Amino acid sequence: MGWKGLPLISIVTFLPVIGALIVLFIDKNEGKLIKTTGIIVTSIDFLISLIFFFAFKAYSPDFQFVEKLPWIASWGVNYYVGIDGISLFLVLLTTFLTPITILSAWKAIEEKEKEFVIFMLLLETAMLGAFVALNLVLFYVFWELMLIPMYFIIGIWGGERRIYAAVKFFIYTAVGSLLMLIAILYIYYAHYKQFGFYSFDYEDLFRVVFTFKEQLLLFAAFGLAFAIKVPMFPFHTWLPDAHVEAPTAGSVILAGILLKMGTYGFLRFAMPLFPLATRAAAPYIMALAVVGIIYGALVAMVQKDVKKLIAYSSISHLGYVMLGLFAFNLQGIQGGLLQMINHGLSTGALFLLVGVIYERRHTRLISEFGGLAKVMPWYAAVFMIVTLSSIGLPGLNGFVGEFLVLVGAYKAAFAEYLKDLHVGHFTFVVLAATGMIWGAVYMLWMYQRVFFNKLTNPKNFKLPDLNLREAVIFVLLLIFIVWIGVYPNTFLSRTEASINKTINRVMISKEAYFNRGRAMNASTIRITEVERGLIVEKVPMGEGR
Amino acid sequence: MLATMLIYIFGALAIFSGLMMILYRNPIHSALWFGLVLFSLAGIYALMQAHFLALIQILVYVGAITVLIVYVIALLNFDQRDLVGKVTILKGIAVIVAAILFIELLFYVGGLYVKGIAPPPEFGKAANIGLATLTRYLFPFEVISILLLVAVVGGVYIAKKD
Amino acid sequence: MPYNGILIMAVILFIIGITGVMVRRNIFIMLMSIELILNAANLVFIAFARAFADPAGQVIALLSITLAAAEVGVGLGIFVAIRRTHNTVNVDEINLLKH
Amino acid sequence: MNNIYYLWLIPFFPLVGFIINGLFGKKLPKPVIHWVANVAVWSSFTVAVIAFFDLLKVVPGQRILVDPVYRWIFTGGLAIDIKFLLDPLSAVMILVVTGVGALIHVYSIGYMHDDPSYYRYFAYLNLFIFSMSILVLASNIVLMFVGWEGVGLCSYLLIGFWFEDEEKAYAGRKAFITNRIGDFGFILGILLMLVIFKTLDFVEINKILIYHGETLSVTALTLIAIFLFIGATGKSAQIPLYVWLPDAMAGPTPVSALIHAATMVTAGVYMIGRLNLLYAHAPVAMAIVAAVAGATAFFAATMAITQNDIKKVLAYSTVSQLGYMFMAMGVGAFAAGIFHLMTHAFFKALLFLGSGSVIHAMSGIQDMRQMGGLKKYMPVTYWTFLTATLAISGIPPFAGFFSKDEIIWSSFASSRGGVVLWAIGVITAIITAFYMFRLVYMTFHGENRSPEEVKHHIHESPAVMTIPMVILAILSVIGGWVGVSPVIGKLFGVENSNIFEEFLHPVFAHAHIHFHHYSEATEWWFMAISVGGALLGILIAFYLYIKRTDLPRKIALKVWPLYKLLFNKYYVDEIYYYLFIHPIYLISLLFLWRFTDVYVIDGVGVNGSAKSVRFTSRILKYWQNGDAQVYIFSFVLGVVLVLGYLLLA
Repeated sequence: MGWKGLPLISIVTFLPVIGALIVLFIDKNEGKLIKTTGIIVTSIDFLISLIFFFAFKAYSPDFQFVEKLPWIASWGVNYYVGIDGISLFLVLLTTFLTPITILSAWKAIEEKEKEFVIFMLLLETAMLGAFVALNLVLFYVFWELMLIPMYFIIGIWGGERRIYAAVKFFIYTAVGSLLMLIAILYIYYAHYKQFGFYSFDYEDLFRVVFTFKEQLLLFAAFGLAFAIKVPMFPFHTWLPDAHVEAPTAGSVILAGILLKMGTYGFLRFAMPLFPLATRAAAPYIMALAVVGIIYGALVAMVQKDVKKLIAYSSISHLGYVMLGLFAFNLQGIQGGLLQMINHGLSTGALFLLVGVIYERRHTRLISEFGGLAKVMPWYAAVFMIVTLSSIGLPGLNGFVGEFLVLVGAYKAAFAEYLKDLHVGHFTFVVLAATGMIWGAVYMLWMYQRVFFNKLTNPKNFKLPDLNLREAVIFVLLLIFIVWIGVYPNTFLSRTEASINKTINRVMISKEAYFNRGRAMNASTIRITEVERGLIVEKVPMGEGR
Repeated sequence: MLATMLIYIFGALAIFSGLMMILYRNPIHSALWFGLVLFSLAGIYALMQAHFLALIQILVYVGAITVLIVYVIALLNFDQRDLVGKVTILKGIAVIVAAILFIELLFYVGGLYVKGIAPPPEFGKAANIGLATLTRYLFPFEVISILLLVAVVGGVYIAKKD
Repeated sequence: MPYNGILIMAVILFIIGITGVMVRRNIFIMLMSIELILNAANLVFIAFARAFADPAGQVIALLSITLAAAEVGVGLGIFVAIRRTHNTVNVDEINLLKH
Repeated sequence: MNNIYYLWLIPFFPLVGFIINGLFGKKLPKPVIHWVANVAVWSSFTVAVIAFFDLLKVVPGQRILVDPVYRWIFTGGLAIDIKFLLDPLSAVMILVVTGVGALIHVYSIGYMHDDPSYYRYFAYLNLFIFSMSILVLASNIVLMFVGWEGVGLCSYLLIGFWFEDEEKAYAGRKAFITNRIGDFGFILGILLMLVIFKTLDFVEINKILIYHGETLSVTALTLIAIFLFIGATGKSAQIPLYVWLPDAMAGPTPVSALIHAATMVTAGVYMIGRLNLLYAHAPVAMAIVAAVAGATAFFAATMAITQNDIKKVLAYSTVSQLGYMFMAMGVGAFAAGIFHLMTHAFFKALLFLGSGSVIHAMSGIQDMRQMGGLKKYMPVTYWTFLTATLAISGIPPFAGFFSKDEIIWSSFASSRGGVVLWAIGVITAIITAFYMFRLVYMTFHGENRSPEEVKHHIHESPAVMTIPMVILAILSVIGGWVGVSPVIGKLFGVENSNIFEEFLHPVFAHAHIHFHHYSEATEWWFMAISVGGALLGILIAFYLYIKRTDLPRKIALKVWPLYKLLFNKYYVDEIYYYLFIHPIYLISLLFLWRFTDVYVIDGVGVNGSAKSVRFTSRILKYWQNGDAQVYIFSFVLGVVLVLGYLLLA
């Protein structure tokens, strides 16, 4: 039960909600006080979540700090939360980025600060909940809960076309998740048919056996919901609009964490639950990922608006993540997972940087800037380091992730690494590797047009350089960017065990998958009852399929 | 044999006058044709051993309802001209759809063969019907009476000139 | 006894009634066509009451006649009210429902 | 394989220098800045020298010293760790890098004296030495790649140092992206290597190749070699990825001296030297290397003939000399390649520094047509420049002769070389001699064509610039005597005179490239031909640019199309632009973004579905128009449809 008896995950997840309550009582026009409480609450949350990092047993692949309480017992819906190697760093990324985002919005958000801080806190709870939930209903609740605050953040504090962008973002994701809900229910009944009792828990549902056709459909349903969130190539058009119209704080959280929900969903739910379908779909998804990489990069190259450029670049980066995940080997998935964190840091930092000049010049058009390096040297230096990290310069975080993904995808192209399936193809890796070139092209071209060239625009002459608040934010981010680049083992060692467990689940052979189902039925019903100690109304067990 | 012959005659008469009813411009004329339809139906009822009902049909339907309609038409004395209106395509389609419906219903009705059994002698008599309505079908009988009450009050209230 | 003959006649009457309702623009004709439909139904009731020697058919026919009476009563009341407010009996102009 | 524990200091000192200058440079006074930078580089040079002597103490056979620092990436089977390796090859390289680097640091004090962002220059220069030493000392290919990209970054920063000028910033970006295209090939090579060898450490790879090299598929090895060579063409400016080097002259001259002459561009040659066993097992790849190298040497030389910008001429000559080094590598004369690399580092750095001091004196003018007769004003620069020119043209006592002749001879003698390569080598030698002396005559001899206001304050560069040039001049003379080929050695009664090759032999021992043995007479004859060619080149240059200065214009007019072609560098830049850059830009702008993203996915897909919903609702509106008869009609229609379905199904 939690950590040394303390329900740590619940504390970390629901502390922001308590913070939101506190903020409720503060007077509306006490802007400074509201934001400071917001920052304090989220920083405490981050410090507590550091306990996860230190107390995490790297060698054990199972879920740790587990908490399980019956919520709606008769339906099998439990408050069942836990952290393993995969979700550990995503939780830390969330608790780390949120205080920084609120701090960065210190001057940017002037009106309705109270609502803003409350939405940010609710958003953090929803995100943390989604990462730690191990009961599908709990996951779905947090998954939908996430959309609401984000919708308001984009809708209220956004740019000109914010309503259109917010609505598009909301509907796009909601449609996707409806399919997922149907799939969840289907699994739920399949579980009941096979095991005789109702349950939404991840471990139980994982034992259900589906025919290949069922798996394909279910995988497609889950996959669509997550693909929209990732975003994968054809479903990505909401991202540029949402990013351009969202306020700086909104797009940092959106890029930093919300996008990871999709890839996390694939890794946690879609892949292990439907192994045969995942392996069958892998080449197509890898192809889509590679298309995403190149498409994102090329389209980013021609953008006039810096934020849209960064939005398209994150499509390219997440293409790498998906390529890594669907390589089904340790290097690939670890690379994908690490790339998720890297993308959170470097793209989050990029959006904060754009926020800085947006606060000063209230425009995001590249043509408006030029020769800023002369006027804002420190800002230019930070921007250069973050740009290098995002195009994957060795020694910084981007390279480690990209290299591992390429290694993983490469090994996936050689049959001897995958027992019965030739997943990826040699050309995927070659095309993905060109991503390195495109990355350099569009980022450096943008960097040159914004920072180098002559200082012509008179408005840029007296732009103030980074102030203390902004400097603190970027120093924090740069520490992690360099740390992952120079010593990534702190992250890789902790994620290895759980990723191996997921790989074994995904790479299970056809025979093992099907006869595992039969052997399971007979004995399962007795063990689970005792083991879970729940009041389970005894339903006559149907014959196992 | 005579009975079947008569039934067919009355049937044809009913159908003919029904057609005339919907084709005539003047509502009064179509009301009269409506009366004729009811008469021919009453005839068929009589042949069907439903003597009481035949009587009721003539008394209530023809005597009261048709007369009432004619009376109200006369009361409102609207002029015919404004009714001419163009025949819209929708009306045309409506006729075709009705024809299709007719053909479909024929499929259901066409093949039916019912061999009736001879009913007891005073089957259709008023006493027999009265006995049935007040014993087995008492409940519907009461419901209909309430309905009548409501209809009467409603009719008066709507038509009242306040 | 030519029961299916009677049935066919009832169907024909039914179709005439429906066409009347759909085609004619005069509300009175529509009312009478509805009555025609009711009578077609009555005919079938009575035919089968005779066929199965079960008085139920005739009872229902009786009730449906009373129903028809009630309906005409209310219907004519409405027509009078419409005549007063809309000064027309043409169903095309009576379209308050149109927004 | 014994350990050495202070090797990591070599990259560490410049890193410290970079951090100090980078973070606090803005506030530090100028002397402190260049002292910090110089101390950093000179201390790493001394550590390199100490390490070199430590290496010499070890028995020649096992001269591999390893300094493991920590484990960088460790996932399942893949373990990449930060480990530095010192063997004869990397010892030579690190000495060249830190040595020439230190001299250029000293030189830069004078050259960049009155530059506003002084601290930024020295910070980047230190960062460059840091990444170059990582590249050279790396013990596995990924760490080498870290240095590889780090060096690319520094060249980007230094070329675009004066970033206000758009065209200089563009040159920096062009360099980085062309390098990046090369690195794309490099990464694919690394991946294939990982899959084939299961390890990335050079020592293990060599062990695998030595003991069961035959079991590995030759095609895979060739593929790795070719991919890595693509990386090398990007970094060392060979065809087709050489276009960035001439534009890289936009950077300050000491930068061109250090990066684009001595160290960075030689990274590709070093990489092939480091993986010589791999290349030995892939003869096809070596043939490609030799062919590309030959072509590059020849074309670059021809392009250098017509250039008027002093630094551009030197840039093309660097590309051509690199072609020589790769030619040596391609034919299997690894030691000769590295030897030429070393000597080239000395005299090419000197040439650049010399041109730097000329430009410094002429306050920024780089066009040779506005120079002339500077001999009187700048004697030291002139004499050092002359020694370097003699060295590069391959005149006997100077270093260039020994290294270049060795390459030309081995390209003929090696089993993988051939007469064609030899012929290209000789012709290029002639052209090199010609354009180098053309440069000398146009800048230092003849009457002074420089504009008035510049003329009267041309002066000799300060001591801080000339001393490094003198040292380099000495090196570019005695540098050659280290690797005198045995034939000449015997003349002077010295037994195995090629010490350099002896020193490097253990590294290249297992390559087993067969060299045909020819009598000494033939060797003498070939030497005579190459020296004769060089003298011929000098004579032609003398005749055209001293005796009859009007002739060059007449000749140019006569062969105008050829001249124009050469002057515009075969229009290679323009071809690249219209073949790759512009179409990609247009495709992504018009097709990818405007069409697919905005129109197709957004327009049709997302907003399309929204519009279609609105469109259908507008149609249905007419259905609901309050006309009772329409309702009845739809009712009946419904009944009809249902019955129809029931009947038909």
